[in-house]
Amino acid sequence: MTQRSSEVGAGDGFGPDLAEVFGPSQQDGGPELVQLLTPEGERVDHPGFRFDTEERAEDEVIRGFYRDMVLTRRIDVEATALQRHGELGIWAQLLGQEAAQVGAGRALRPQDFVFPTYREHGVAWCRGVDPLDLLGLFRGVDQGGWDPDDKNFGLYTIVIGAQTLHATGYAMGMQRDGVVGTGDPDRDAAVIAHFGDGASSQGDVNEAFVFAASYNAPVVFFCQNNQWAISEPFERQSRIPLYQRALGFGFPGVRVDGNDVLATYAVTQAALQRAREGQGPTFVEAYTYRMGAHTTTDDPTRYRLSDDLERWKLKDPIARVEAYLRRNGLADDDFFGAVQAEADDLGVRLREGCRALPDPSPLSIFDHVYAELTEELEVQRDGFAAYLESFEGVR
Amino acid sequence: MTQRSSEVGAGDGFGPDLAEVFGPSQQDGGPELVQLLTPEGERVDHPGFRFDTEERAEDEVIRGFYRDMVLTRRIDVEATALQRHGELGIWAQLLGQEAAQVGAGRALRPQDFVFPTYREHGVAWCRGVDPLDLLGLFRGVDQGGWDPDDKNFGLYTIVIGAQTLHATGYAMGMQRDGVVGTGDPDRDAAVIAHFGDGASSQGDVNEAFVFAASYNAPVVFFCQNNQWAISEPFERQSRIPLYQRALGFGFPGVRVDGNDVLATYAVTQAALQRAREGQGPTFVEAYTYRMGAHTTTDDPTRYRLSDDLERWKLKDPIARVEAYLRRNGLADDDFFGAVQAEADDLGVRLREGCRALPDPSPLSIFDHVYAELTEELEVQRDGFAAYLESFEGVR
Amino acid sequence: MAQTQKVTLAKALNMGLRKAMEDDPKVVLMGEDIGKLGGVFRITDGLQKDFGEDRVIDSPLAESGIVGTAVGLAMRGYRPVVEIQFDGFVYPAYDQIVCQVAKIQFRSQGKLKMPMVIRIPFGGGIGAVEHHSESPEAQFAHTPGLKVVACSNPVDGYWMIQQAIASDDPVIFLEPKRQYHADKADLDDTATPEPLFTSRVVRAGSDVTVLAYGPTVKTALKAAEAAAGEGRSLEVIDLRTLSPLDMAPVYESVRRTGRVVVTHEAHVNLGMGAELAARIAEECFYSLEAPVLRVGAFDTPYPPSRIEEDYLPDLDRVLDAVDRSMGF
Amino acid sequence: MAQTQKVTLAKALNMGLRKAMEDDPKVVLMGEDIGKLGGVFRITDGLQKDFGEDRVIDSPLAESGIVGTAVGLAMRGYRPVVEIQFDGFVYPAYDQIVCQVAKIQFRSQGKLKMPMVIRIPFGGGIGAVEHHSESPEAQFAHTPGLKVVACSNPVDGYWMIQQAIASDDPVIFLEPKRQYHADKADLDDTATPEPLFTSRVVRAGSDVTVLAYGPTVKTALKAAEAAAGEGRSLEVIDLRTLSPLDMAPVYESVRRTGRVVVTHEAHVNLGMGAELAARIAEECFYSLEAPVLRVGAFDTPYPPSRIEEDYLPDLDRVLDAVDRSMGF
Ligand SMILES: Cc1ncc(C[n+]2csc(CCOP(=O)(O)OP(=O)(O)O)c2C)c(N)n1
Ligand SMILES: Cc1ncc(C[n+]2csc(CCOP(=O)(O)OP(=O)(O)O)c2C)c(N)n1
Ligand SMILES: [Mg+2]
Ligand SMILES: [Mg+2]
Repeated sequence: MTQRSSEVGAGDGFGPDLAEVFGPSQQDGGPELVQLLTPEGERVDHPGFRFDTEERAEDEVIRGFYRDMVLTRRIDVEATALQRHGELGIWAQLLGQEAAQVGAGRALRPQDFVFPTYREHGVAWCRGVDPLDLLGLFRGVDQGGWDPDDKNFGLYTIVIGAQTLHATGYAMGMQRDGVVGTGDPDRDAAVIAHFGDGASSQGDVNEAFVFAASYNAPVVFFCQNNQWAISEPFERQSRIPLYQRALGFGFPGVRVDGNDVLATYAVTQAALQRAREGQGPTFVEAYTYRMGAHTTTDDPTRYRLSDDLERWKLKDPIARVEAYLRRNGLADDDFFGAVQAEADDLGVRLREGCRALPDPSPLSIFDHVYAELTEELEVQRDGFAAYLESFEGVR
Repeated sequence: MTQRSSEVGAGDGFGPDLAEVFGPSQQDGGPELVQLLTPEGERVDHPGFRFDTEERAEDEVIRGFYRDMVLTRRIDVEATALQRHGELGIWAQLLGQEAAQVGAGRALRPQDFVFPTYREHGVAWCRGVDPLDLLGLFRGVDQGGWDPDDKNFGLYTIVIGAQTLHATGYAMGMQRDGVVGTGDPDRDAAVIAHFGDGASSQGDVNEAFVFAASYNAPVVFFCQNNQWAISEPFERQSRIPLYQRALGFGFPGVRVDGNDVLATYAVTQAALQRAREGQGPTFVEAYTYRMGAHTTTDDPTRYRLSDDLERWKLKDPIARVEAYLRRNGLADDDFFGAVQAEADDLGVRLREGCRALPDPSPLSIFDHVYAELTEELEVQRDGFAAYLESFEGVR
Repeated sequence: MAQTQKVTLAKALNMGLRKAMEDDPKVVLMGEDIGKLGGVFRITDGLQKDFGEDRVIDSPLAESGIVGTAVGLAMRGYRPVVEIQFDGFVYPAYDQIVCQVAKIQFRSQGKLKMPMVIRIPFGGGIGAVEHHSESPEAQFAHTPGLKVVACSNPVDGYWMIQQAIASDDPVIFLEPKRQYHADKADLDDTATPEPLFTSRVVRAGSDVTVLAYGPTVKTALKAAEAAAGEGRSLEVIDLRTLSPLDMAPVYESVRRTGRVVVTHEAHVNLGMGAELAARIAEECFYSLEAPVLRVGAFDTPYPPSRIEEDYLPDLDRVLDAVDRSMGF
Repeated sequence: MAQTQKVTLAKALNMGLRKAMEDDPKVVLMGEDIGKLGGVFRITDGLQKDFGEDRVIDSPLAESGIVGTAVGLAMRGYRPVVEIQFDGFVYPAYDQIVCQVAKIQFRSQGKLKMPMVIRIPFGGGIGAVEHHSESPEAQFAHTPGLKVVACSNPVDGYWMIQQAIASDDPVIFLEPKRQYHADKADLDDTATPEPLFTSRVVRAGSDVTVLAYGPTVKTALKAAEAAAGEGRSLEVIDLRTLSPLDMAPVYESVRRTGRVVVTHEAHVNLGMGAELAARIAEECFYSLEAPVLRVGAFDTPYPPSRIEEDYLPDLDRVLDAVDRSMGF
């Protein structure tokens, strides 16, 4: 009953065949996918982007990426296990998205600011957020324990897309602070806004594009297209590659292999640099795959085929860096062993730390609703305190 | 402080220079503007679109357009005057947008459905809505007096952009009713959604694009870019031509000379036909100019230069059709005189009819809040009736 | 022949939706993940398989888009049933709901109907993260043109969802999510249900009237049970309909008891309890032995889940209010 | 040296905004048409000219975008003052307001502040078309984390807008649009204003307490004048703050009068009057001679403007309620 046309833009008066302009959306990300490291671990060139570690030694940087990804994955694995053991209420897994997040996270300068979703554990890691602070939210002891201004990493945002507007406004603030386009690399700053393929459908996200374009705000819209919004495949949200959305708003978009940490790093770095220089917003679509469930309460077997998953396993973001490092003799067993040991230590720390996270006090309900407690709330708090006391010794 | 880059898309890794792909946005609408009748009244060809009146005699149709536009303008002039005389609370003028509206309105088939803004007086005229019914809303005696299902013309919508989603949903209903892509010209139907350049920034409008693309809904998004959203110039909403927005959502967009009734008709007709055939949504940007104030309470001298206005006067949508008809001997003074007389009659009818529009009864406040009056409201109504009665003879 | 089976609220709603879809081909469901997945709470489980993608529509991730296109479908003669995934995600659709859905009948002088149901799993107690435990009912009940109902048990769930879909008015349909899988009840699908917009005494009593709806009905019933042990007789009314309110059984009860406690999970300030208190005081002024007391969430945002049970009204806080009421 | 001048509410707000911008360079204004045009009501007239486009920001036409980017600006240390063009257009921003603006301090345990003011011209009586005459205050007052105030006169307008901007909490700032150009008052800009979150007795009386805010303060004062002619003494309180409520002066008054009428333009059902009635009944139970009576708009959508004066509370309906109160 619902018709679908095979072609978009028939080559009639409605302009060139869009499929020709944009290229087809292909299962493997299409020809437009920027890649610098193949799934087999081979370096390849790209005419538009190159892997530029600035002053730092390249091998060292790549080993660092490897370590970041392994530790990030370990955080994810531990948290998933902690949820299974009832220590967390829920957990949003990032399995498979490590390269997209570490590539993006490491492209940031200290003065840049990040607006995450609820799944940016790898970016949080790169920003120095203690993973235990991430667990607090999912355990239900707080709603984000870190100080956003300390880490330049905002709180997790659960309402889909809301943070893209905050990011744009924050970037407008940077413009007003005079930290954009000054030419001073330690001063010029940009914002990165994370969101998913599903989020691209939200009004807020598209309004963020409008505002960012209108004010030429220094913000990078970094979309991890992990092919799924819970049970809905990417095709429900868009029939053409997502990065092309940006073109309709008047700023550039690019699709990068989100399982390739080098390419993600390179593209994000270039996009952030554009922003810092005052050239305005960019859309980066990191083409990747959610290897796990949406969250620990989700059951993907209800809606997707395991074939897909198997195909994506061959593109594992960590395996390809390991292959590259080994093949080129850039890291030895000692290195890999050390990273493994570090991951194990982290695992222990998370398991123990999570269980030790204190529950908030019931009376903390009344804290920080306002800058100062109102009289109204003081009455409610005092009444509740008295009520709680009345049970002392009783229950 | 706020930086602007002169170029969008630097031709680096972020793909081709967007300005090259899209062409520059030019004051006169740019080279992409579809035009079939010049401001001087000369017919010109366009490779993508031609003026096709189907079975009807072309001259007759064009004379009809002329009549529609003159009468539409008269409605507007009379309503503006009625507001000045205190007979209307406010009026949203369409001066200058007659061709865009009559072109779009006449491209419709009876079974198509229209979702207007608050300014679609010309489309309403084409759908056979009594102009007096339009006045009711602005006089404050009702909120839209016509029957949408009778005229296939929805009620005016004031919340910017909301109707674009209704249009998309209605089009999804048509798909489910099996009246799309059947090949039967009397059966296949489409929806047209009107909105302005300002509205293009609203989340709802962009969500409508997402839904229409996702479901391939038979809807034409018809945007009258009249260069202004109250006091804000078009450039505040978008830095590239608006029709290009559609490309980012995966369906075609086209910019047509909205002061050229032939071109607007041709483009809208083709877009509607695509929709009826099941080829999905199209975006039509009718490039035009709001010659008057935003509404009768607005004062455009506070924010725009008269130069612009003077330039656009030369592109008057009615004058160019008159020039064409006269130059080619397709209409004589009798014709023009008759249209003028008809307009005068209409003016009289509107003036008299408007003053005679009855005020609603106070108790009508309680009508149609729900399909049936609830007990709660019955009590409020009865109480109010008694209260009103208590004043009888008193005031 | 009565067909009785034991079902959860989740199952009852699923059965009710199925029945409504069988009865009327114009009923279509829309929402995020309601198709293959059957919704995150599985309320629409199996319906897409049986009724197809055109009637059980997985939508793009945009709530305003969902409700806005549902408005268009309704204008075209359909009866859309929208699922909002969690209470906290209804707000992007708020504009479409209060400015469009609520007003279209009025605006069109009844020429257009708006037979839409917006299903919202609401309330807390499931250990969820932020935005997943809200109680937004008062905001909708404050909006003329909408009707608002809340079911509290499987039997009501089965009937009320069908009645809401059959209604020509837009109905905000609130489902107490923590009850979805909590208890089973005997459902006789040949019974005749009570009308949708009615309240009901669910436990008779004589000392204090306790008003509740949705998730707090169970709390109120437990409180009544506990109070009975102390020789105190609570009458519990399940309001079921929040707009319009069905005050007749409430007034009748209050005139007998003279004391009222209202309990809901929403914030006390400007919650349903405020309206009930105002109406009861006006109508039963001389019968009241004590002011109407309200037991709800504190006037703070929903806290982290580890302390949500402190935040939400519970049996003890209801009994505490009963004590205070008796103290007047 | 006292500088007294006669100003309208519109002018007073304009002066207050200017003063706030002069005092603190972090104050930025955002909204539709607030720049060159000075806003459709001219409240920001001349400010863009004097403070530049970076501080008086004409925004794209998208309310969620305006409030959402204002959130980001606030996070970066700015103090955004947002103008919503008309009450009925605040709803596209509702999600950002109730889920983000209201909750960010709480969510971040006070690490982030949210010093934002959202200015909303509200109420009816100006003969406008649909969506231009709404009174959405109860919905915001129901939302913890927001503060809500309403000014009723030029002098308050001047001070309250500055105080709201200086507040570290987000403030919904309601401006009675039909008062913008209605009356002039003497403004002494060297005076010391009362604190923002306080209510005030604006006319002393002894028989009935009338509670009002925003546009109905004038109505209440007129009613008091008329009642005085009939020998009845009304005490009028301008609530000024709707969240938090400042109940002390209200309770003090009610304990003296024993009778209360609340009047607002919002729907009665779940309007501010409901909350006031509930609190007053609880606190002043033994002082009340009559139930709190509410005079507001009927529980229907806002009607066509030709009958808006029938719809809105007026002097006669307030007096009618006073009569009914005295009749108890
Ligand atoms: C406004 C809103 N609607 C619905 C949800 C429920 N929800 C949480 S995650 C999710 C899917 C998001 O998909 P995507 O944007 O692709 O991000 P991903 O989870 O794949 O990282 C949904 C629907 C929500 N959090 N917010
Ligand atoms: C949601 C919303 N916000 C603000 C307004 C106030 N308003 C009415 S018309 C208008 C400008 C609309 O501009 P555009 O979309 O270009 O249409 P035009 O008036 O030029 O036809 C604005 C801001 C509104 N009606 N709805
Ligand atoms: Mg995704
Ligand atoms: Mg415009």
